[in-house]
Amino acid sequence: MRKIYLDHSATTPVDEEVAEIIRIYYTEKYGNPSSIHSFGREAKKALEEARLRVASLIGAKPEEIIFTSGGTEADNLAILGVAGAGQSKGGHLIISAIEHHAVLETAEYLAKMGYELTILPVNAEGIVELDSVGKALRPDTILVSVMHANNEVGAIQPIEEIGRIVREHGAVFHVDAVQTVGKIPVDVEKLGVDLLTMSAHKIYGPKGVGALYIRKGVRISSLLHGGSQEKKRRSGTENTPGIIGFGKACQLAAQRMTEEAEKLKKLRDMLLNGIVERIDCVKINGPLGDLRLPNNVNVSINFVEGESLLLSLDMLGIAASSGSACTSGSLDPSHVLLAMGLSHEVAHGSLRFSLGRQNTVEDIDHVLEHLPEIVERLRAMSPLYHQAAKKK
Amino acid sequence: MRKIYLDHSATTPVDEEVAEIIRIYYTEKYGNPSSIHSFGREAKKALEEARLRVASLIGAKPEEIIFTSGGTEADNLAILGVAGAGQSKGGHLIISAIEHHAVLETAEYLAKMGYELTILPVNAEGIVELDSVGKALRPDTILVSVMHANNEVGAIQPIEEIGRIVREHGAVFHVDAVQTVGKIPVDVEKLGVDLLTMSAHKIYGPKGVGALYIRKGVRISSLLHGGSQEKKRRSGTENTPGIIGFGKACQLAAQRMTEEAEKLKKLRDMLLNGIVERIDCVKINGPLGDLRLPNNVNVSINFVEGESLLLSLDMLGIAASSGSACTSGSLDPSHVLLAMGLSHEVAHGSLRFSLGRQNTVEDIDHVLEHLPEIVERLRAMSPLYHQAAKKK
Amino acid sequence: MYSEKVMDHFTNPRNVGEIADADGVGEMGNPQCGDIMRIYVDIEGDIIKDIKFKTFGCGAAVATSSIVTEMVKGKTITEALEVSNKTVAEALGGLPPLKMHCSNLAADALHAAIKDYFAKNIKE
Amino acid sequence: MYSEKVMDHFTNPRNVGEIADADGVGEMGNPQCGDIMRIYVDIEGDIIKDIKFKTFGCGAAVATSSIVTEMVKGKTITEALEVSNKTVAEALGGLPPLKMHCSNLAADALHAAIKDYFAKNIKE
Ligand SMILES: Cc1ncc(COP(=O)(O)O)c(C=O)c1O
Ligand SMILES: Cc1ncc(COP(=O)(O)O)c(C=O)c1O
Repeated sequence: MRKIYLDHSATTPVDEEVAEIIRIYYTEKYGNPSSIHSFGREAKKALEEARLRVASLIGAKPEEIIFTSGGTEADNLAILGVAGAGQSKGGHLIISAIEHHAVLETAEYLAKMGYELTILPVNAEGIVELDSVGKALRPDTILVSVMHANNEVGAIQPIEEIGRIVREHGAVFHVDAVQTVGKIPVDVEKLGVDLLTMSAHKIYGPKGVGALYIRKGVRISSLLHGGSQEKKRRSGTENTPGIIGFGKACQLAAQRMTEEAEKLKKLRDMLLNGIVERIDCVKINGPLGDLRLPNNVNVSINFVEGESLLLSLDMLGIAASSGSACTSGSLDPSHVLLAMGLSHEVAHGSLRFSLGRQNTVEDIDHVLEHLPEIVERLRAMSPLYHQAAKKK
Repeated sequence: MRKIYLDHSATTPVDEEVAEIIRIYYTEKYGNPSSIHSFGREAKKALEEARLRVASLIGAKPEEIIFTSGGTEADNLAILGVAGAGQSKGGHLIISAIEHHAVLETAEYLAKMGYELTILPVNAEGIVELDSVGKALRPDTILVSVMHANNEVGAIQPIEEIGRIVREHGAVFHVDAVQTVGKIPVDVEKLGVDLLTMSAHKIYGPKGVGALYIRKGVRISSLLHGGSQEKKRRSGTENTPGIIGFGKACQLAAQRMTEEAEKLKKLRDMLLNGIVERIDCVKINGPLGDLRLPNNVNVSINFVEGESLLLSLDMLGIAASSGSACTSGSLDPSHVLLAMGLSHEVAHGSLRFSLGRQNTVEDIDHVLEHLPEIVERLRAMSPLYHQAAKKK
Repeated sequence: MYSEKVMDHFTNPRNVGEIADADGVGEMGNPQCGDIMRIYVDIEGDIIKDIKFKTFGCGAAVATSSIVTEMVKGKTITEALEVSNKTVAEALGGLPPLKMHCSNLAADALHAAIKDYFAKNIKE
Repeated sequence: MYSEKVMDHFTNPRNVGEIADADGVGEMGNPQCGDIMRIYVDIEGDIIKDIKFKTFGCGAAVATSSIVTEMVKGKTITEALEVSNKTVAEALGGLPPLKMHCSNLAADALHAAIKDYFAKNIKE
């Protein structure tokens, strides 16, 4: 069966070039970068080249990059690290309502430990409104964390403007840029951020590798104690092959970004428009145009449930994701969709297609050909649809 | 130049079979195991198979294994996790003096936070003495952490006996088995441990992957917050390719262990005896025979400094490591050698060769052929040697 | 994730639909939590002559609804009342742990339908 | 890690050895911290006629000892006193940061040797 992968925001295939370089550092150039012999020095050198490549993609200096085991660890390190570096055990944190769980739950953990937490609302398009930031800031605010673009609905946030407000106040500004790095331009200077999270496996790099950008001068305490790797800020034998793969993936992303974004935007809009044209009672979630990630499509298909949609698509070889509770392991549907004001019922019927490098017009046509029949079949089975039809 | 890698305790090359399986899960079966579509389910299935393989190697149940980003994270998770799960912010911890930095510095971090810490001494062979454990235990002792075998001098600890004492007391017993898993039999039931640390890259698996065994019923708080991976005990998108590679590496280790250990012991003793025969004023560090890791050789070569030895060996293509301060990034030489009673001066001149799967008799011969001339050259340059010769 | 049996019932659900003027109708769940099952029964004597369902929900919700109709169609009311969420899950070859308590409501919906039938009959 | 120049001086150190009855001997470091450098000088007038060293220590320790002997051999005492640990490191094309303050003691040892020469001469 033909398989169409449309879940690139969950994870991406590793680029063949990246995979090959990783293989070499696994089996041939396998030294521990802390070792002083030639194997170690070879690994160390490649590690530092990778750091440069990662830094370049976001306009940072290499010494401002710390490698981690992924976006989740980088988010945890940013938030727990700022809290841990503070003088007092307490203070005020601000995050947005649509943060990834890695930020949300870490902030909630600190709230349980005695920190105060303000959660910024978003508008119906999933965008943080600037005046809410100014209002939320307090003299004891130590950290503001707002993601660059949301992973579910693709809403790009006004980071530069928020950065300006936060900088004036003096709090540390953290941005989870897992979904934007490599997809749209990210420049830490322009954005005015202090800490920025990246993850390799969202940009055709390996899983289990990420990075935290830490602006020179920003103090954070470390999460992992032990060896003195990463200038004592992140202990543990470096995952050199993974990091080198991440570096390569960043390099490739830099080269391909503009062209790829153009292509993806066309496919994205084809799919968005196609769904709306072919299926009734559909709502597009998130903004349109340039405020939307080039690769994100998110719709709520009323009267049907997300997991059923996914399973049906999967049987046709189409891989997507949903904000349905059934796919999140919790009882509530996506906190992002709820924050945008969707009802539980509508949120349960949401569907995300996230496009990637390999996708083609044929892929989109295939989805558009089959999605309507799937929806029709599920709606025919749905007690809600019948009621709605009757009401009309 | 012929290269001889004798630093397998620092890291190992990834087995070709392991590397190939990792490549497949990077580029073809790249789904996120949390996704419900076929890509995700395929990854999830392989992930659980890997868990079974890892568990089997140490006699655990698969649900008792949590995957981490390496041995360092597993050590941190064990120690911070037990502390975090405790009711009170405080209590007493016991570790041995020869623990890896990942245990040592984490315990020291807790000591700074208000916990009390007892550090168990070791004897001249680097072995923890049983009566010291009983004496150190207190009513408020929450955790005892003793490594299975030391990474520098290869001393295998009486874990089973210590386990019995700790179990009677009721404290949680953590064992860092990074250097023993896959090299000598490790069985969590027989050893009577509650928590056990493993690392993939020491057994021909990938860097950046490890595991913590958590006996059913033992409560630990988590380090990373976020997604609900690993039953909420370790958040972050799973490094499926790495974990699957780790599983494969465990399977291969289980198959090869006995035969390999026999071979390595022979090479080890050849090298140990050869050094002692060919060079004067040499001290073997750590125990001999079955109390020593099959692949560990550690000697102090008086009147010369470790880094100089390493550099000289490296110029001949031989990769080894040293307990010299110069190679540790700190001013003091190995805390392990100092704990065994070596003087700073002698500790600085220590050399570790850690053997591995690929090593041959020819490799050992090569080292034995060249090491004496290196030592001679450095001693001729050393002000200490001259003095010592004069004293004689 | 799901057993083959679940996937079979999800893909080819048996007895989907409504019964106009059914003898009994039962509903369980609510759209908030993402699952609603509605079961329609026609009863003759103490035999379930016809049964149909409509479900909004995940794969497990659809499959449990489908199999429960198959399990009780033509059976007595007593037999139908013996069917529990647990036996439904077993008949499907098991359900993922998470689904056991959130989407496994079909037996409850069936019982509600039978209760509805009794309630109507007692009124008449 | 180390520059080529460091490795060259480590591999082929210049002026290794002792001078019997040297005019001045200077020692820096101690075995505890892993580095000892001893420098021997013979001085004629204000010229360093001969210089030798013995070093226990890491690559940087050996290389700094070696190059410092090369830098001052045949030079005046004044010139020798102008050599600092910093200029030694520069002459080697730089040292890793950690080594800058722990193994870079050769100029100090040289100065100690010159001091020793003065001390002996004043006594005489
Ligand atoms: C916005 C965002 N932040 C953080 C993460 C976590 O990154 P990782 O999967 O590398 O742990 C993800 C992806 O899961 C994400 O989309
Ligand atoms: C005994 C011991 N514990 C822990 C570690 C840390 O493991 P990792 O390198 O996977 O972080 C090592 C190796 O560095 C080790 O030898």
